Amino acid sequence: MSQLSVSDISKSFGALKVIDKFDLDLAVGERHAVIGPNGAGKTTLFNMISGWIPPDTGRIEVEGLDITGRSPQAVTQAGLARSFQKNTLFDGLTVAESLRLAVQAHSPVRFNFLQPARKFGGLQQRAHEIARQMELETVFDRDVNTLSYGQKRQLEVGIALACSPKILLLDEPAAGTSPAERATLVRLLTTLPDDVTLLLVEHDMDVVFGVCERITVLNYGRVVASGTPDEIRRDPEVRAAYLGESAGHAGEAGKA
Amino acid sequence: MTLVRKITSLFAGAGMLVAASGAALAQEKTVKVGLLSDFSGVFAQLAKDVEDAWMLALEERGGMVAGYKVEIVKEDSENSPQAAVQKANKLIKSDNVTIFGGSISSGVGIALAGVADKEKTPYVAGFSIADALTGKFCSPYVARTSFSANALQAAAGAYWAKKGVKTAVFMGPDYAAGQAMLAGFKNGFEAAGGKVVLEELTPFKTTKDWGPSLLKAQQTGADMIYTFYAGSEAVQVVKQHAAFGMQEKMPLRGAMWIYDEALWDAMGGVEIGAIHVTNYTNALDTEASERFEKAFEAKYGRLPVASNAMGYTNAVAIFDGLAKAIEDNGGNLPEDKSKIIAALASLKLYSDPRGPVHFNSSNNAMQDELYMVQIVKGDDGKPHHKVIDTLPYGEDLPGCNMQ
Amino acid sequence: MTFFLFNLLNGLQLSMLIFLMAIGLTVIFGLMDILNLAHGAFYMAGAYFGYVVFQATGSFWIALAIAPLLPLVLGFLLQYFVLQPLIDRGRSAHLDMALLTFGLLFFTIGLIDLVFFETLGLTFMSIDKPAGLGSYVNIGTFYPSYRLFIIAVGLLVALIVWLLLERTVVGAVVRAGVDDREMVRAMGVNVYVVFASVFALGCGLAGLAGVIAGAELSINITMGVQILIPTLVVVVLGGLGSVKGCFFGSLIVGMTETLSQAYVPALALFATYLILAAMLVFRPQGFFGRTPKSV
Amino acid sequence: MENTDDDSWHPLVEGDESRHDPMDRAAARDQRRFLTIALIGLAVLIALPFVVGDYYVSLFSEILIFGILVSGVNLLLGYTGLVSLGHASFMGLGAYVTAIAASLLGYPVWLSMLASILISLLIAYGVGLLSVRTKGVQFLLITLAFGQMFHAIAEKTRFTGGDDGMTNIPRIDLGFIGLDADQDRVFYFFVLVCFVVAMLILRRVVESPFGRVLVGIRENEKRMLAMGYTTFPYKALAFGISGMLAGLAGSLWVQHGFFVNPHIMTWELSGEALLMVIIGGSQSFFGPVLGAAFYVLAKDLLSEITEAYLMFFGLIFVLVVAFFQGGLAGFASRFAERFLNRKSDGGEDKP
Repeated sequence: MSQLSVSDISKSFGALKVIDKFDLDLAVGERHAVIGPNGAGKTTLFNMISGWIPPDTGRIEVEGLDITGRSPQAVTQAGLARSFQKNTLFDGLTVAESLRLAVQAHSPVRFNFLQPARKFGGLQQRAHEIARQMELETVFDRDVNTLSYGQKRQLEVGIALACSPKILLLDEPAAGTSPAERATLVRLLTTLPDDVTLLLVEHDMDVVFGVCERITVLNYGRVVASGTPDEIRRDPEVRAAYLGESAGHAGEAGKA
Repeated sequence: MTLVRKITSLFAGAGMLVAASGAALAQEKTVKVGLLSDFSGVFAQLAKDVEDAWMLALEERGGMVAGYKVEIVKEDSENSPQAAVQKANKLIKSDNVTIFGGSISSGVGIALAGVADKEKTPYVAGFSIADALTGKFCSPYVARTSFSANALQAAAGAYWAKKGVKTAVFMGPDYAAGQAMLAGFKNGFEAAGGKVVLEELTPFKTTKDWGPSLLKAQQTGADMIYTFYAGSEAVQVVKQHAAFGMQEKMPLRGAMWIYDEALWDAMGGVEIGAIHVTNYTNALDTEASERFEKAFEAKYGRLPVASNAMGYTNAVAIFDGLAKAIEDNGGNLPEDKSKIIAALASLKLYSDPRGPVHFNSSNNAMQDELYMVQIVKGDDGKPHHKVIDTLPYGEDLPGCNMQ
Repeated sequence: MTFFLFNLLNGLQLSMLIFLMAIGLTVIFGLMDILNLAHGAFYMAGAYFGYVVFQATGSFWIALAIAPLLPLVLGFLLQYFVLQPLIDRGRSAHLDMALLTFGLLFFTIGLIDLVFFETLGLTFMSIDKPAGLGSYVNIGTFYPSYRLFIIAVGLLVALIVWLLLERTVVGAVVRAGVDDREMVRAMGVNVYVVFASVFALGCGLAGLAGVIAGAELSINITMGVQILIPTLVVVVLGGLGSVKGCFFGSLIVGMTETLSQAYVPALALFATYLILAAMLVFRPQGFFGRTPKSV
Repeated sequence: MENTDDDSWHPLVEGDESRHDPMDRAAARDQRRFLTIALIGLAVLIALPFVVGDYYVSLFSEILIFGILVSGVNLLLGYTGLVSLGHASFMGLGAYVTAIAASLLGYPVWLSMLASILISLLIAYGVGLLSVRTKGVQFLLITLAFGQMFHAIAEKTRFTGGDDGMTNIPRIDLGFIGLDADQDRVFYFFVLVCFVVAMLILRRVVESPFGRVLVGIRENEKRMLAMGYTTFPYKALAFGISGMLAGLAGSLWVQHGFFVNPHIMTWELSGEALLMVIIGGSQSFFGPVLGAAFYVLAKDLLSEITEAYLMFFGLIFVLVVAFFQGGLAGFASRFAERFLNRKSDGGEDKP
C-alpha cells in the first residue's frame, strides 16, 4: 500500500483550471519533488493535499484513509504535516516553545488545562531532539524573531517534522536562502528518518536533485513528466517546457 | 485642597489613633452633609441646578444649623447606580457625613436607598421620583422631597380627562421610570373617563428616530399625546413631533421635563401654547415663591426653574430637619440617625416656594403641590410660563412596610 | 398601506444617516485595515463644530459647508502623522489601531465634555434647520421636509462616492488597494497621501453626518457612541471594505430599526443585534464581503 | 547562553519528571518570578486594610473584584489575542444570578455564588462556541452584539426590577467562623480569598498545555491548524473560563454594593475592562490587576478635579497602545530588571 495516494484531483478557480487530473503515489520513505514554473499549480496542489483547499474532484488517501476535503488539522492528525513557502512562525515565542507546541499537538495532554505544562518533560525533550536534528540547538531558547532567515527556514521544516508525520510536505524550503543556507538545508533533508515520506515543492534544482529520488514536473496544472532525476534531466519535453537553460546547470549539480 | 483631603483620608485608618486624642481640642462643632448628584451624564444640568439651590439655602442659614457649622461634601454619582453606591460609601465611610441628599436619577435613588438602609445613614432624595423609593424600598433612613411618579401623573391624567380629552397616546422611554409614569397617567386618566389607546414605549437611550412612533400615534387619531421624556430625548421628540406637523392635530403634553427651560434653545424655540404639569414655576405668585425668586435672582442673576426649587426644598428639609433633630436631642446630634429622618418628616414646610408641602409620615414622602402651566409669549416677546390651573396631588402607590 | 410607506421613508432616512457614517469606515477598513472606532468622535466633531459655526453665522448652510472641514483635517493629520507611522513601526493595524482609536473616542468625549459642559455650561445644543426645510410637506400625510433632505443627501453622497470610485483614477487606485493592498504600493503612487486623503474624506463624511444629525436630533455627549454601534453593525453586515455592502447594510439596519419599532416594539432592542449575530455565525464575511482568501 | 548555577542544563540529561524539567529553564525562571511577585503582592494586600481608611478598604475590594474580571478578559486579549467587548454582560450575569438566588429565592449566598460561577461558565462557553468562529473585528462585534442582547434582556425583565434593578442583596454569611461580612474589612478579606483562588486557577490554566495552545493561537493560528490543532474548542473554552471569572467578579460586585441593575452590563464597562488590561499590560499575568488598581485609584483622584476624567484615560490609553505596549507591568519589569542587573549580573527576562 502506498503511503500517500492522490488520484485524479482537479481544481478550478473560475474559468481557470489550476490542477487538471493530477495523480501521485508515494511509497513509504520515498523522497519526491514536484517542480514546475511559477503558476504551474504547485502551491494549489499542496494546499489541496494538506486540506486548505478542497479539490473539485478526485481523492486523496493517507495509508488508505480517505482525507479528501478534510480540514487541515484533521489531515495533520492523519499523519501529514506541511511547511509553508512564506514563513508561518510564532514570532513572539522561542524556538523551544514553537517546537514544543508542535510536539504537543500530537500528544494526549494537549487539552489538559489544569496541570502545568512543565510537568510533561517529554514534550520538552522531543522538542530539543528536533532542534538538534534541525541544527537549531544553539538558538533553542531564543525568540523566533531574532533568528536569521536561514534559521527560520530550518524552523519551518522543524515544526512540520515535530508533528511526527508519516508524510512531510515541504513548500519551497529553500525559498530566499543563501547558497550556504541551502547546503545546510540539503544536508538536513538527506538525514531525515527513513520512514518519513517526503514531498517537496522547490524551485532550486540543487535542492531537488540533491534530495529527491523521484520528480514530477507540473505545467499549467498538468503532469508533463515523471521519473528519476536522470530521466527528468533527459526528457526533451521537460527541457523544452521548463528546464531550458538551467537544465545543464542542474545536471551538473546533480552529478556533483 | 481636595487632593490634600484625599491623601489624608487615604491614611485615615492609621490617623484615627492620632485623631482620637486630638478630638477634644476641636472647639467648633461641625456636621457634614453629602451632596451626591448626577453631575455628569444626561442629568448634569439638573444636578447643577440642585447644587445652586443648596448653596442658596445654606447661605440663608449662615452656614449653620442649630449651632453646628455645616460642611458640604460634593460627589458625582455619574447617573450610574454603581458609581453612586461607591460614592455613597465614600461619603459615609471616608468623609463621615451625617446625612446626604440631592440625587436625580431614579435608579441612583433606589441604589442609594439600599446603602442608606444598610449603613444606617439618612438619605433624602431630591429628584428621584420612582414610586418604589418610598414604596418597596422605603426605610426609616430614607425620605424624599419630590413627588412620586404615580402621584404626579395620576393627577395630570385626571386633569386632562376632566378637561374633555377622551383618548390619548402615551409615549415614553422603556425603562422603569417611563413605565411608572405610564402606569400613573393611565390610573388617573382612565379613572376619570379617558382611554389610553396606545402605549408606545421606546428603547431608552438607544432610540434615534421617533418617526415610527409618531406615525403610529397619528394612526390612532387620539386627542393628544402624553409623554415622559427628559433631556436630549425630550428635545428630539418635541422637534420631530413638530416636524411631522402634529402640533395642531395631536398636541404633545407631559410633565415639566418635556418643556424644560434648559431645552428651549436646543428645541430651536419652544412651542407657544404648549401645556405641561409641574410642581413649581417661577410664574407662581405666592409670597413664598416671590421671596425665593428674588433671593435666587439676587445670588445668580437669573430666575429659578423647577429643578432649582426641587433642590431648594431638598436642602431646606435636610438643614431644618438636622436643626430640629439636634434641638430635640438637647443641642447634640442624635446617636440614632433615624431620628434625623423622623424630625425631618415632621417638618411642616408651609412657606416652601412650591406651596404648602408636607411629608407623609408613613413613608417619609413629600406631598407636593401641582400646577398646570402654559407657555405664553411675554411682553418682552420671549416665552414665559403662565399658571393656568392648580390640581390636587395624586396618591403615592402603596407598598411601604416600614418596621 | 400609507403607514407602511411612510415607515419606509423613515427607514430610508435613518439608513442614509447611518450610511454617511459607515461609508468612510468601511473604505478606510478595506484600504488600510484600520477599524477606526474614533469615527464616532469625528461625527461629534462635525456636530459640535457645526453648532459653533451656526452660532457664529446663524446659517445652517454655512455650518453644513464649513463644519465637516474640521474632522476632514483632523482625520488627515491623524492618519498621516500618527496611525501610518505607527503601522510602519510594526504595530498591527488590525488590533492595535482598533484599540488606539477606541481610546481616542474616549478622549474626544471627555474633551468635549470638558469644553462644552464643564467650561461653557452647555448641555443640549441644536442647529436650527434652514428656512424651507424646517417644516413639513403634505404628501398624503404631513412629512418633515428635512427628512426628505437627509434622504436626498444620502443618495447624492452614495452616487458621488460610487462615481469617484468607479470613474476616476484615484477611485481606481483605491479600489485596487481594497482588493490588494500590495498592488497600490507597486503602482508607484504616493500611497501615504492616498491613504490619508481617503481617511480624511471618510472623517469628513462622518462630520457631515454630524451636522445633519445636529439639526434633526440633538447635539449631546452620547451621540458619538450612539451612532457608532449601528455603523459598525452596517460595516460588518455589508462585509468589511465593501461599498455596495455598506449601502445595503445601511438599508438593512435602518429599515430593521424603524420597522421593528413600528411593528414589533418588543423586539426593537434586539432586532439589529440578532441579525448581526446570526450573520456572523452563518456568514462571517458579510453579505458582500469577499470570501476570505484561502489559508 | 549562560548557565544559572542551580540548573545543570545539558541536552543529554534525561528529563526528571518529579521536579520541573531541568531543560525548561524559561518556565522555571518564570515560575520563580511569579512566586516572588505573588508573595510580595499578597503581603501588601493583607497588610493594606490595617493601614488605610474605611473608604479605601472598600475601594480596594473593588480593585480586587475588577482584578478578577480583567484577568479573565486578559486570558482572551493577552493570551489568545481576542478582543471581547461583551464581558460586562457575563459580569452582569454573575451578579444577577447571585442577586436572584440569594435575594428572591432565598438560597444561601455561597450557593448563589457557585450558581453564578457555573451559569456564567456555561453561558459564556455557549456564546464562545458561536463567537470564536470569527476573529478580529468580527469577533469584537459579535461579542458586542451578544452583550447588548443580554443587556436588553436585563432591561426588559420585570421580576428583577427592569432598569431599577434589585437592592438589599445580602453578603456572604461568614457566621460559621464568627465574622460578619457586612463589615467592610471582613468583606475585603473574603474578596481577597476569592481573588487569590481565581488567580491560582488562572495561573494553572495559562501554564498548562492548554494555555500554551492559546498563546500559539495568538501568535499564529494558521500554523496551529497546520500543526493539527483544532483551535475552535480551545478558544471556546478560553472564552468560557474568561466569562466564568467575570461571573465571579459580578457575584462579588453585587455583594459589595448590595445592588445590581442593568447598567453593569453596558458595553462601556466592557470597554473600561479593556482600558484596564491595556494600561496594566496585556503581556503580563499580573499586569491587568495593576491596570485595575491604577484605573480605580486614578479615577477616584481625577474625579475630584474634573468630571471629564474619561479624557485622561483616553489619552493614557492611546499613549500606551502607541508607545508602551507592555503597559504598567512592562514598565515595572524593565525597572526591576535594571535594578536587579545592577545588583547581580542575572540573566535577562522576557516580559
